[in-house]
Amino acid sequence: MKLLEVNSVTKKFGALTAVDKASIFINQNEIVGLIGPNGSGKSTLLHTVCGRTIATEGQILLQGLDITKQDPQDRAIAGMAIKFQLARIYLEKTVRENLLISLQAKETIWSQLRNKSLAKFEEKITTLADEFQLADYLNEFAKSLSHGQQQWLEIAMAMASDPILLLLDEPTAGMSPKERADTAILIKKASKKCGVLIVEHDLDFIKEICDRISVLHQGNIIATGTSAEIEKDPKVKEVYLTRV
Amino acid sequence: MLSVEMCWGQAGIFTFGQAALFGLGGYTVGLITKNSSITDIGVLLLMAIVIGAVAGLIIGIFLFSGKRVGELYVVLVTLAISYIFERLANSWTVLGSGNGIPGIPSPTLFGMEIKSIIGLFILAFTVFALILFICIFLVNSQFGLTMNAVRDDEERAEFFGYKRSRIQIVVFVFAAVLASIGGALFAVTESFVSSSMTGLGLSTTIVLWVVLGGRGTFFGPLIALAVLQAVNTKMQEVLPSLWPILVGLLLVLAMIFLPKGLMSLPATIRESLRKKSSV
Amino acid sequence: MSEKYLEVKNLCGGYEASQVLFDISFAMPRTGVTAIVGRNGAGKSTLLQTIMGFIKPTSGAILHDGKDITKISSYSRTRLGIGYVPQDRPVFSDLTVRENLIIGATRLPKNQRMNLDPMLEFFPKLADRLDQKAGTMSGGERKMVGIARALIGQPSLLVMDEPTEGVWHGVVEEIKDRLISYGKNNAILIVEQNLDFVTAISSQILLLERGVISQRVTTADKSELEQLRKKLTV
Amino acid sequence: MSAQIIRGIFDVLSLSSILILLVIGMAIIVGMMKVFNMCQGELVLLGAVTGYLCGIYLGNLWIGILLAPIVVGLFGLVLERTIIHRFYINPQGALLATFAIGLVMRETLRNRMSRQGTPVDAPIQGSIDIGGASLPVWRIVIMVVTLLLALAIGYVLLKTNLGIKVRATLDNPDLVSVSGISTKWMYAGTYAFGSALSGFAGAMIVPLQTLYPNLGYDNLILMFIAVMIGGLGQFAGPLAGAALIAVPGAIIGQFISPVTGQILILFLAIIFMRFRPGGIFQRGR
Amino acid sequence: MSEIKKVRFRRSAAIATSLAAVLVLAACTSGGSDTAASADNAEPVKVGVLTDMTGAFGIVGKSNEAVAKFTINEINANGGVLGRQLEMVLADSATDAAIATQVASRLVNQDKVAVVVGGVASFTRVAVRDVIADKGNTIYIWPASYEGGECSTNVWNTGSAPNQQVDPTVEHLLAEGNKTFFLAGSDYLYPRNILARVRQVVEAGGGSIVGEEYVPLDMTDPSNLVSKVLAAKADVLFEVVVLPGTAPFIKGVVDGGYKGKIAGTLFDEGINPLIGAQAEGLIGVQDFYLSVEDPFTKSQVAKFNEQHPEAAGLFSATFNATAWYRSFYLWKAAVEKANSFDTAEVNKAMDSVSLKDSIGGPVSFEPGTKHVNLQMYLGESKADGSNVILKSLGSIKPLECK
Repeated sequence: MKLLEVNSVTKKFGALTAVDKASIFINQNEIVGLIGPNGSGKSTLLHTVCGRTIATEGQILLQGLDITKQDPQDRAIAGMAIKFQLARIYLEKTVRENLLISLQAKETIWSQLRNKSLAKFEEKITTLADEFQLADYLNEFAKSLSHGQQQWLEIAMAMASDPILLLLDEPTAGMSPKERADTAILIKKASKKCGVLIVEHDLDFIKEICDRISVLHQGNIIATGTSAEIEKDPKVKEVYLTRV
Repeated sequence: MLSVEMCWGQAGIFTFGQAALFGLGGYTVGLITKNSSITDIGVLLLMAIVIGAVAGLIIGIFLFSGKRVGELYVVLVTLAISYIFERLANSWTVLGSGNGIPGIPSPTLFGMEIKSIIGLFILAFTVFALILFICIFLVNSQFGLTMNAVRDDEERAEFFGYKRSRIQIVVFVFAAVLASIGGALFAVTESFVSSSMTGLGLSTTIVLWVVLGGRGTFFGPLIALAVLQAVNTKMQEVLPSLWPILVGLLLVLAMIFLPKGLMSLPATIRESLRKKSSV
Repeated sequence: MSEKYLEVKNLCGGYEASQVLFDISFAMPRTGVTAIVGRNGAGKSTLLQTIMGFIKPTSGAILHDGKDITKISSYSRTRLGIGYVPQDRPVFSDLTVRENLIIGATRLPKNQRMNLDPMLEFFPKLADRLDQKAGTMSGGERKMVGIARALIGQPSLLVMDEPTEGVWHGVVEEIKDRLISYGKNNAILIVEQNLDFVTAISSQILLLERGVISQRVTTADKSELEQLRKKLTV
Repeated sequence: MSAQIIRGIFDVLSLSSILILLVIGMAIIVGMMKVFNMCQGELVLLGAVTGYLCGIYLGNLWIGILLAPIVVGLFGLVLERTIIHRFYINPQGALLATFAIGLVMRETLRNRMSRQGTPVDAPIQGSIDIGGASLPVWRIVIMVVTLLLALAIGYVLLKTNLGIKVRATLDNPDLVSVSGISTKWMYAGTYAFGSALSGFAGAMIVPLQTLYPNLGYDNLILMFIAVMIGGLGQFAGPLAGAALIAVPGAIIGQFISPVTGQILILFLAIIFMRFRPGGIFQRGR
Repeated sequence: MSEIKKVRFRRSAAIATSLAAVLVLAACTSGGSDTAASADNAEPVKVGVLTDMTGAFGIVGKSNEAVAKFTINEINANGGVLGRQLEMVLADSATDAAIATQVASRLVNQDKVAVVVGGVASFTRVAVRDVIADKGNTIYIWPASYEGGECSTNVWNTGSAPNQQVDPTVEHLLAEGNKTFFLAGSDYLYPRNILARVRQVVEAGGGSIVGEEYVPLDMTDPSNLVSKVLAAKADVLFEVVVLPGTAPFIKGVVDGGYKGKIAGTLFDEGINPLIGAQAEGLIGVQDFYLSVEDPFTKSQVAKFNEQHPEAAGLFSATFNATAWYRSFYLWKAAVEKANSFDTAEVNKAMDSVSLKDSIGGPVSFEPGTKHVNLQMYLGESKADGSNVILKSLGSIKPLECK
């Protein structure tokens, strides 16, 4: 069984068709990249997967479970986690609190009231912080982190819930080469625990870490394959590879 | 007041309807004492809690279950609820048709009557302190963090798997219970309830305290309350007709210059000083 | 490069706390296309937005035709003849194509305003869609309307942020032709990622890396151009 | 009996047109600009005051009706430039700030008044007899004026250059400014225009009521609900929303007690909005 | 303890400390001057004046304050009460029950006033009477025409009771040959009680009620109600629609071609001018009109207008001006009769005191009723809002607290 299956999903906004019968899939421990020019429907496709918008047509299966019309919170409970394009972390909270917010999301209100899981999570917070190079900043406010660190924090928050599927929307936007390289390592590490879907502008980055790449153009998947296959595809060349 | 701070400050639910729930608590006590011989404060508060919770639950479910609604919608609905409740309190004979329910007997505790002002003050203060303690505990608990998470970014929280609507309903019910207890306490200490304590006036006054004190901080609104009430009484003697205008102006100025409330005053001053010195 | 129609001097700026642009200086002549290329996040859009007056620079100056325009508002800049096609939302989506064009023509004298013909000659495809709401068009079409909207005001300097982004091949060719011909009599400043496109239309290319202009290329110089291409496609 | 039916129909039309007239200004400020303007009622009040003062000092309410939109429009302009413009990015702030402004205006008037209320006579008094029902002329004037005004503004917004500019500004302010139009003044102008319309409504309506400080505030909730039912982001919706609450309200009012009727309408409106948050003309998004 | 907990704990400690500070502050402001002495004979006696200086009834408050000042000054000029001067303590109840109790409690507990006169709205009376009369053990005089039924200990009513206004009005209308009545009022206690009394008297007198309708308090456009009134074609419209609805309602009815009589309990020079020319012919019964010819009344009103130009024109029965005036004198009479300021003594004496001269005519407490016998007048409004007295009804007994 595939981890995630997106079967000919269409999303229309009024008269505008943003995604047109797009199909992708992800296997366990696989990193799949989704590329395409701005406005090609990458983000929209990702949103139908994460539940921000509901697909007009088509079907989305997570481990065989139909999640096409589920709420985001149900998808999260089913094992999906996301990092948004612009890091959406809690800037007025400390790094520790941010991680805790993610960790305790599925706790019941009653257990939250009793601070029951605090001790349990403490260890996990430390591990995560070490992994994402945030250990020194645990008690700093998230707003005082650098741009790259904020991105990492959000990935860490996504990983905190031990997801089976990790969705990353432009994880390297605005990062320095060093940070980018580190991010690649982090994502590779993460993929040992789950499947990863990355939407990204940066072709080099995608080529480097993805097992498979799908190219989206004007709402259609025009090619899917390994990076070598993609690079050879004439259609892809035409719309994409001449661009920086 | 704590109720609005919980709702708005901590969980980001902007409500203008707390007065209706305050009134509900008050009228609950009024009706019970009028129609039965129950005066035990414990029983009365319990009833107020139950009624407040039920009302909060109904409104909360209506507002927050299912799809998200805009905050302006919440404002409008709570405003309308306050309005409807005030209207009912004015017209409904059972509720005293605008005159309210007078002559609520002094409360008893384990059969002992609390009659003196000091006694009532201690009673009110004890309940208040208890509630404040619970609030502080709540805010500092993991659930407090959850509330903040929902306040700062509702959608993000959903993507972590938080059951947003359930959390908002719980907070709203809790706030409703607080308001209801407040109303009940008011009723027993002042020994009457009337429609003017349910209306828009009170709702907006409470919001004003929270705004001036600083939303998201607990003791900001408390200080604003203490200061404003003290000033209020004095000013109403000195400048009776100008005072409401001054309050309005104060609020406008606060909105412009101190959007985060009084509690941010020191920080704001520091900030502007730093700016000046660096120029 | 004798004439400096637009001159940017030692420009620094960015958003709130984070500085994005570092000491940017360049100049462009009264006619011809200047392109700015660079990776995502290099500060290209920020630079254009600063030139258009949406972002206040922390230091430096922007001169238009010798006059300092650093402190004047966006709309005054447009009245001086600087047109702009933003990257996101290049059109008024609630308005029809016709209404979009009418707004674009605001800076012209009254008697020329309602004349949409030149633009329809420029983009014949728009003619039969004049009464369609711009919001219901595809991304490429919207870009086209956006460009038409900016061009109808006959700017002597046209500033464009990624005009071909998300636009289908055929349309890109069309836009390319239009820009080349417009650039003969006017100045055009574009930010673009499509290097072929850029090479075809510009006379000079500036490479922006992390808020700094790291390379200036004259398109006539083939070796420089090749160097740039390599740098960007690694 | 037929006279009664005519009166009934007249009431429905009259009440709806009054609410629509009140809502027109709000349709612009709240509906189109999306500023949650809690002092809209006080703008109506200011219009009423202007009308009244002209009635007293110039002896003619007509002048007041003409002057009211100018005075209130200028007031709106000043208000926008000094205060409101700071809150476009902060809707809750806008709500509170405008609430406070409303409070100041209301209390100032209360302070200046020497009576609980002041009657204002309509410039055209009297009634017309139709089918045995005697219908007040001023209400008929209001109906006609409301209809004309709504059509005129609709025309201006949809067909004229100015209207296009206004819609463009509210749609995409940055793009407007790079078309050579000052968004600052477009916003201010639009707010002033919305204020002017409310002022006009105030001067028109005051002869039907008395001039008293809560004149506008008492209508505020209904006005807001009309706008919300109609939907934000457009002009026509709020007017339809006003009709949608006024018409059934007026009809229900003829059969059951107005008190129950009003509460019922509020309830229905709340429930309606819950299930159609985008308003009547909700788009498929 | 985890790191988070520690930080949070410190924060709560800070909050708790500052809370304590706030409470101390609050205690300081509320405690304070409990030590005010009331023994020394030379000291003036404090008299509480409670009225709505702000809020919806602010304008009534202006009138009340002026009348209170006028009366107290007059009493002081004539030697005070038991040789002691009166000192007026004004408290603003701000048209809000909760504020009213606060200020009332201050009058009683802090200022230690000997008597409180005041309240505009019934809800204020209900809210403050326990604080003043019961818990505060202080005489409370309620100087307003109201819905009736106020019989609490230490509370004395000096305004007209429903029967004093309603009965003669209805009897007059029935005698004129009017048979059918339509009742309309705002939806709260006062109009409901008044109209209930109207129904009783009409039915007892052989008339019939053809309709009864209530509108929301803040209703500004009464078109629906107007249509119902017109449809009913009653001989008499008895209305208690309060401001701001009064004027639009009556205008609507008159302009709509209503042919019958319009009567109410709230028509006099204070209200009628708000209605405009349509006020012509409005019928009502009050304990005072400006056209009352009694020489004492005439000279006093002239004096009042001279001394209080700011409130000239605000001296009217519907603003309770006459009731305020007699309240102080009735209390003075009771104190002098009891020869003491003591609440219990004064309370005893109050039951049967009377005044030969008061604005509007002689007045006395009807023993055992806590209400006053009043001179009443049947008045009819002219187009300018002034009233012609159709008939002087003589003294009418209150039918309350039996």
